[in-house]
Amino acid sequence: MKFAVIVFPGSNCDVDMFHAVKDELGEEVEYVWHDADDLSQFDGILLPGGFSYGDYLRSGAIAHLSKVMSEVKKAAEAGKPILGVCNGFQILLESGLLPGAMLRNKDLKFVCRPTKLRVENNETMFSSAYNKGEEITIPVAHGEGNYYCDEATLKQLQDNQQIVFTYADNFNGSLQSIAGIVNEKGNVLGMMPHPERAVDELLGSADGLKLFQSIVKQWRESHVVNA
Amino acid sequence: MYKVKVFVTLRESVLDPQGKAVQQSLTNLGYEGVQDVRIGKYMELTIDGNTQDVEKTVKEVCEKLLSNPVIEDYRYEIEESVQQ
Amino acid sequence: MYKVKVFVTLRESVLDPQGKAVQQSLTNLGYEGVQDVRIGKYMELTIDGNTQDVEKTVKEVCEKLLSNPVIEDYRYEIEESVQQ
Amino acid sequence: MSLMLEPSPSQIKEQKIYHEMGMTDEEFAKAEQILGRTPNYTETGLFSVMWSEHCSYKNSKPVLRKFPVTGERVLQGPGEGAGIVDIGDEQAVVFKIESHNHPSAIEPYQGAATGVGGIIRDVFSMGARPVAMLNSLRFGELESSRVKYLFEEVVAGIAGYGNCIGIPTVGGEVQFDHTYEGNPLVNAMCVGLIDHKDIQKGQAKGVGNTVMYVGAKTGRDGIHGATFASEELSEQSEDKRPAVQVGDPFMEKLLLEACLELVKSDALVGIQDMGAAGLTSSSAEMASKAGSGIEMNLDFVPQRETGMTPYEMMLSESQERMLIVIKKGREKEIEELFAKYGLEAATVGRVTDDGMLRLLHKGEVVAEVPADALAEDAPVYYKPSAEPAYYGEYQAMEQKTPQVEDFKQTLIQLLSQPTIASKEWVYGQYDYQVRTNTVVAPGSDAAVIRVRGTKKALAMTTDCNSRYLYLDPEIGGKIAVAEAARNIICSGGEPLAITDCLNFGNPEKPEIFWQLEKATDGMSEACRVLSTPVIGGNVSLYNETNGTAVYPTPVVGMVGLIKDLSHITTQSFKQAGDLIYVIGETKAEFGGSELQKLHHNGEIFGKAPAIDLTVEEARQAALLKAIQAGAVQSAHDVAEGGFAVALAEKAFGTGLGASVAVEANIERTAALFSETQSRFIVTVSKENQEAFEAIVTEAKLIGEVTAEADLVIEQQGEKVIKAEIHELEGAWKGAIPCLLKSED
Ligand SMILES: Nc1ncnc2c1ncn2[C@@H]1O[C@H](COP(=O)(O)OP(=O)(O)O)[C@@H](O)[C@H]1O
Ligand SMILES: [Mg+2]
Repeated sequence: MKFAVIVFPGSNCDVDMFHAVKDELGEEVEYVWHDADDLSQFDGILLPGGFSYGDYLRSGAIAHLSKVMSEVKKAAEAGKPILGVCNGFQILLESGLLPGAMLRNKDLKFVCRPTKLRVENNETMFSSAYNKGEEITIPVAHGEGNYYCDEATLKQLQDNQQIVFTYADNFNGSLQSIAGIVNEKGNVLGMMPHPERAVDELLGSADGLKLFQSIVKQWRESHVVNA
Repeated sequence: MYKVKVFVTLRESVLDPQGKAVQQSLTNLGYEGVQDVRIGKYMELTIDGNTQDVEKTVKEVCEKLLSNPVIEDYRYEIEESVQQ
Repeated sequence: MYKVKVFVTLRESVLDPQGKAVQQSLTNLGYEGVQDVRIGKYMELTIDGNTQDVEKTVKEVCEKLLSNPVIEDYRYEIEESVQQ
Repeated sequence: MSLMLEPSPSQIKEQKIYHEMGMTDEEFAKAEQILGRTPNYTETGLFSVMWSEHCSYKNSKPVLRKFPVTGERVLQGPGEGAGIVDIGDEQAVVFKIESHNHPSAIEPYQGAATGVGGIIRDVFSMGARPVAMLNSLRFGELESSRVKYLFEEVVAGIAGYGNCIGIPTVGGEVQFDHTYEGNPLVNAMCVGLIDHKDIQKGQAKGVGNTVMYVGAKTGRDGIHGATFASEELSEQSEDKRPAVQVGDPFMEKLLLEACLELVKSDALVGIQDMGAAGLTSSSAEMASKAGSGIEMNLDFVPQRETGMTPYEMMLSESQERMLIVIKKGREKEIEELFAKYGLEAATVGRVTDDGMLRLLHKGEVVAEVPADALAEDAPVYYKPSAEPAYYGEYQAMEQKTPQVEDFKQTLIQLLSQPTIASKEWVYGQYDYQVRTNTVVAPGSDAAVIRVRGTKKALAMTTDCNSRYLYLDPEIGGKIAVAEAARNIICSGGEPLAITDCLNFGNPEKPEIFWQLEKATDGMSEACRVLSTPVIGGNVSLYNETNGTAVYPTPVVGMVGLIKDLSHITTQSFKQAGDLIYVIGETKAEFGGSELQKLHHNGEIFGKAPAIDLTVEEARQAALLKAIQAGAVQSAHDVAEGGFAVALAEKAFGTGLGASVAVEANIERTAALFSETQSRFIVTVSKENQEAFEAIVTEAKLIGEVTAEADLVIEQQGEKVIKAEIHELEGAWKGAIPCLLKSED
C-alpha cells in the first residue's frame, strides 16, 4: 500500500508520519508538497500535524486553501482512506471534509502529554484492529483541540457512530470528550492525538500502530477481492 | 485604495474560553463591573480596486479565509478610500 | 449597562507575522488587490456602572490586561447603554 | 527619520552623542584613530554595537581565555555560531546556549520567543539540523503578580516559538529566588546534529563572490538591542520598549528548511545568522574571519518599512534573517531555492579584497570601516577585582544545622518549594516529542534524544545552583559543571562538552568582576577534571535592577553521548524488590541549601558545600561503568533538598515506595536534607547485586524498593519519616499550579 504524507509550509510532524509508515508499518510512503495536483497514485493520504502557515489566523485555515486540498477532496470522494492528525484534523475541519471546528483548549494552554483514549467504534477502516471500549495510550500536543459542533451535528455524529475516539480525561474541553471522528462514509478520520508518535515502545507506547495496521488490512482485503 | 475593517466574532452559542478567562482575571483584579467579555478578531485590509470589486472581494475573503462559519460571524466596514 | 468595544492593534512598526501570512495567502488565491493585512483583537465588554466609572474602568483594563503597551495600541468605543 | 536629520561627525564628537549609544570617550577616540577621521553617524553606530559587551566580550574576554576549549572530539570550539563535537560515524553534535534576559524582562513573551529563535539560527547556520531545545529560567519568588506574569509569559513564549517551529523542547531548569525579582534570566539552548561533511563556517571568502540576504525583511525593530543588553535595567528601561522584536516562528521554519537544503549546495561559501547587531555583525564578522572585505548596497536590503536610514538598517535586530556568501554567478539558483519556500533571497553585495566593510546607499558611500576593526579590535578591559566583604563573613561562619522538629512536614515543605517542585506545569506546554526521537522526556535527570538510524543517543541537561555561587563562586562554579555531568551520567551518557551562559551583574564593580573570575576559575577546573571542554557560550552582564546584582549564575549546558540505546537510564524506580544504594557520604552542609533558605525567609549564608573533583570524577566513572554493564535499574543524583527529596522523586509516578535506613553516625537533619555534593541514589535488581557491587565498590546498600507506595526512612531502628508517596507527590506536583492560582 502506498501512502502520501502531505507537506504544508510549517508542517512538522511530517517526518514522524513518514517514519511510522516506513519503519514501523513497513509500507511505501512519499512526501507530497502542498502544491501537488495529482494524488491518484496513492492509496492512502496522511495529513500530518504541525503548524501549517504558523497556524496564524486559525489553525488549518490557510492550509485548507492549498492546491493539494482539492486533490484530497477527490481522494475522499473516491473512498480512499484519509487520516488527518492534529493540524491535519484541523485542516480537514476547515475544508469541510469533517464537520465541526476547533476552539482553544479550555485552559488556554498548549498541552503535551500521553493521554488515555477510549475506542468508541472499532468498525471503521481505521480502528478495526482495536477492541470496542479498549483503552489506549496516545500522546497529544496541541493548543487548539477543543472540539466543537452544533447540536444537530453532534446528534448526527452519534447516530452514525462517527465518534471513533474519546478522551478518558477531557483535559481540553472537547464536546462529549471527542478526540477523533470519521466522516459519514467512514473513510476520512480526523483526530487530535498523535498515533504516529505511538508506534515504538522505546518512545513510550506502540498503541498507535494498530490504527495504521487497520488501514492496511482493510485495503488489502478490498484489493484482494478486486484483483 | 480602500481601508476595510473586518470584525470576526465567535457566535453567540459558542463558548469563548479566552473571553471567560479575561473576565475572570478582571474580577480578580477587582473589576466586578465587567460582566462579560467576548474576544474576537479585528483586521484592517488595504485594498486596491474600484468600489464594487472591493465589496465583492471583502465578502469572498471573509467567507473563504478570514472567518470560519461553523463558529464565527463576520461584519465589515469599507470605511474610507485613502489616497496613495 | 454599557457595551464597550475595544480594538487592540499592533503598533505601526511592529512586525505582524499573522497579517503577513494572510496577505500572502490571499495573493496566492488571486486577490492581488489586497495589499496589506494587519490583524488585531476585537473585544466586547459588558459593563455595569455609571458613565464616568465605565470610562475609567475601560481605560484601566485596556492598559492593565487587554493590551500589551509594549507592542500594541488600543482604542475603544463606549457604544450604547443597554437595558437588562 | 531621514539622513538630513542625523548629526554630523563634528556634532557627534562635540556633543558626545556616542555616549547615548554606549561608547566611552576612549572608545570613540580609538575609532577616530582607526579611521584617521571622525566617524559619521552610521559608522559610530557600527562601532558602538560591535564594541558593546554583547558582541565584543570586551569585559569578559580575559576570563573566557581560561576555559579549556580543546579535546579529542572537539571539531569546533568557541568563535562560530555554535560549537561542534564528534560523536562517531562521521556525525557530530552542535550546541550552544544564549541569554535573552533583558528583552524578556521588558516583553516576556516575545523576549523569550525571539531568544529561542536566535539560538536555533546559531545552530542551523552551522549546517546542522536542530534536534532539541532546553531552557534555563530564573525568576523572583512566585508571589507577586508581576513575577507570575513574567513566568507564565516566558514559558508561553518559549512554547509558542519552539512548538510552532517543530523542534522538541526536552529539558531545562527553573529556579525561583528573590534575587531575580527585577531581572529574570531566560537562557535557551539548542542542540543539533550534523554530518561532518556539511559543517559550515561564517566566512566571506573569495573576492568577487556574492553576498546575499535571505529571510525576513528588515524593520526598525530592536535597534540597539545589543547595547541595550549591555546595560543595567532601570525604570527607564520601559522607554526602550520599541526595541522589542516580534518573533515569526513560521518564517524561521521555512528559513531553517531552506538553509539546510542550501548547505547541500556547492554554491554556498559561507553562512551566518543575523543575531545581535544584525547586518553589522554578520557582515563584519564574515569578512574579518576570511580576511576579506564586504561591500553592500543597502538599497537592495529587503525593507519592511519605508524611509529607513543606513544606520537603522545596519542596527536593526529584526528576526529570522541570514547573510550568506555564494559563488559568483549562482545567484539565480539560490533565489529559486529560497523561492520554493516562499522566501526572498536578495543580492546585496560582494566580497572584496580590501578588508573594508563598505556601505552604499542611494549612490553614496555612507560608511567605510575596516571589518577587522569592528570584529576584532574592540578594546579589552581588565577590570579590577575585589573580594566582597560578605564573602569573608560567610567563610568565617560556623556551619549550623537548621533545627527540624517534624521531618515529614519538612520534607513536604521542601517538595513544595517551587525550585524543587515538579516542573510539569512548564514542560507540559512544550511539545517535547515532535520528530519522535525523545526517548527520555522532561522529568528525569537529563533528557535523551535518539540518533535515528543508529544505536546512539544524546543526553542533555542545563544546570546551575546560583546560591552556591553566591556564597562561593569558585566552588559553585565547580558544582555547576559537576552537577550537569551527574545528570548526564545518571542517564547513561558520557559527558562530551559544555556550553555556558555567564549571567552576572555589572562587571565594572570589582566585587562582581571577582565573582566572574572565581566562578570561571572553578568551572575551568571542573571542565578539565571531568574532560568536558567549553565549546561555546554566551555572556550576559549587567543583570542588575536599581543597583543590585543577581546571584552569579553561570548556566552550564552539557551534552553526553549514550553509546547504545540499552544504556539509557532514568531516575525512577523500576520494580519492587530492587535494592537501593547510595553512593557518597553525607556531611552536615547547609550553606545555600533549600532548607536554609526555607528556615531563613529566603536568606542564605555560610559556606557552600564542599566538592572534591577527583572524588567526583571517580564516582561518575564507576557509576557510568555499572550502567553500561547493565547492572543499574535507575540512577538519580542528590541535588537541591538533599537525600530525602531525591529518594521521594525516585518514587513519583511509579506507584512504588521505598524502605531505607540511613547511617547511625550522622545527625538526622543532615542525613535527610544536607546538600553534600557528589552523591547518587541507585537501584539495582537482586540478580545484579554482585556485578554492581564489584564495579561501584563504595556504594552502600540502604534498603529496597517496595510495592507499597510508602516512603519509610529509619535510623537505628527508629522511623524518622513514614509518609504515603501519594501525599508527597501531591505536594510536589501541585506546588507551582497552586502558587500561580493564589492571589497576592
Ligand atoms: N524550563 C524547563 N523546561 C523543560 N524542562 C524542564 C524545565 N525545568 C525543569 N525541567 C525538567 O524537569 C526535571 C527536573 O528538573 P531539575 O529539578 O532542574 O532536575 P535536576 O535537579 O536533575 O537538574 C528535568 O527533567 C528537567 O529537564
Ligand atoms: Mg538531577
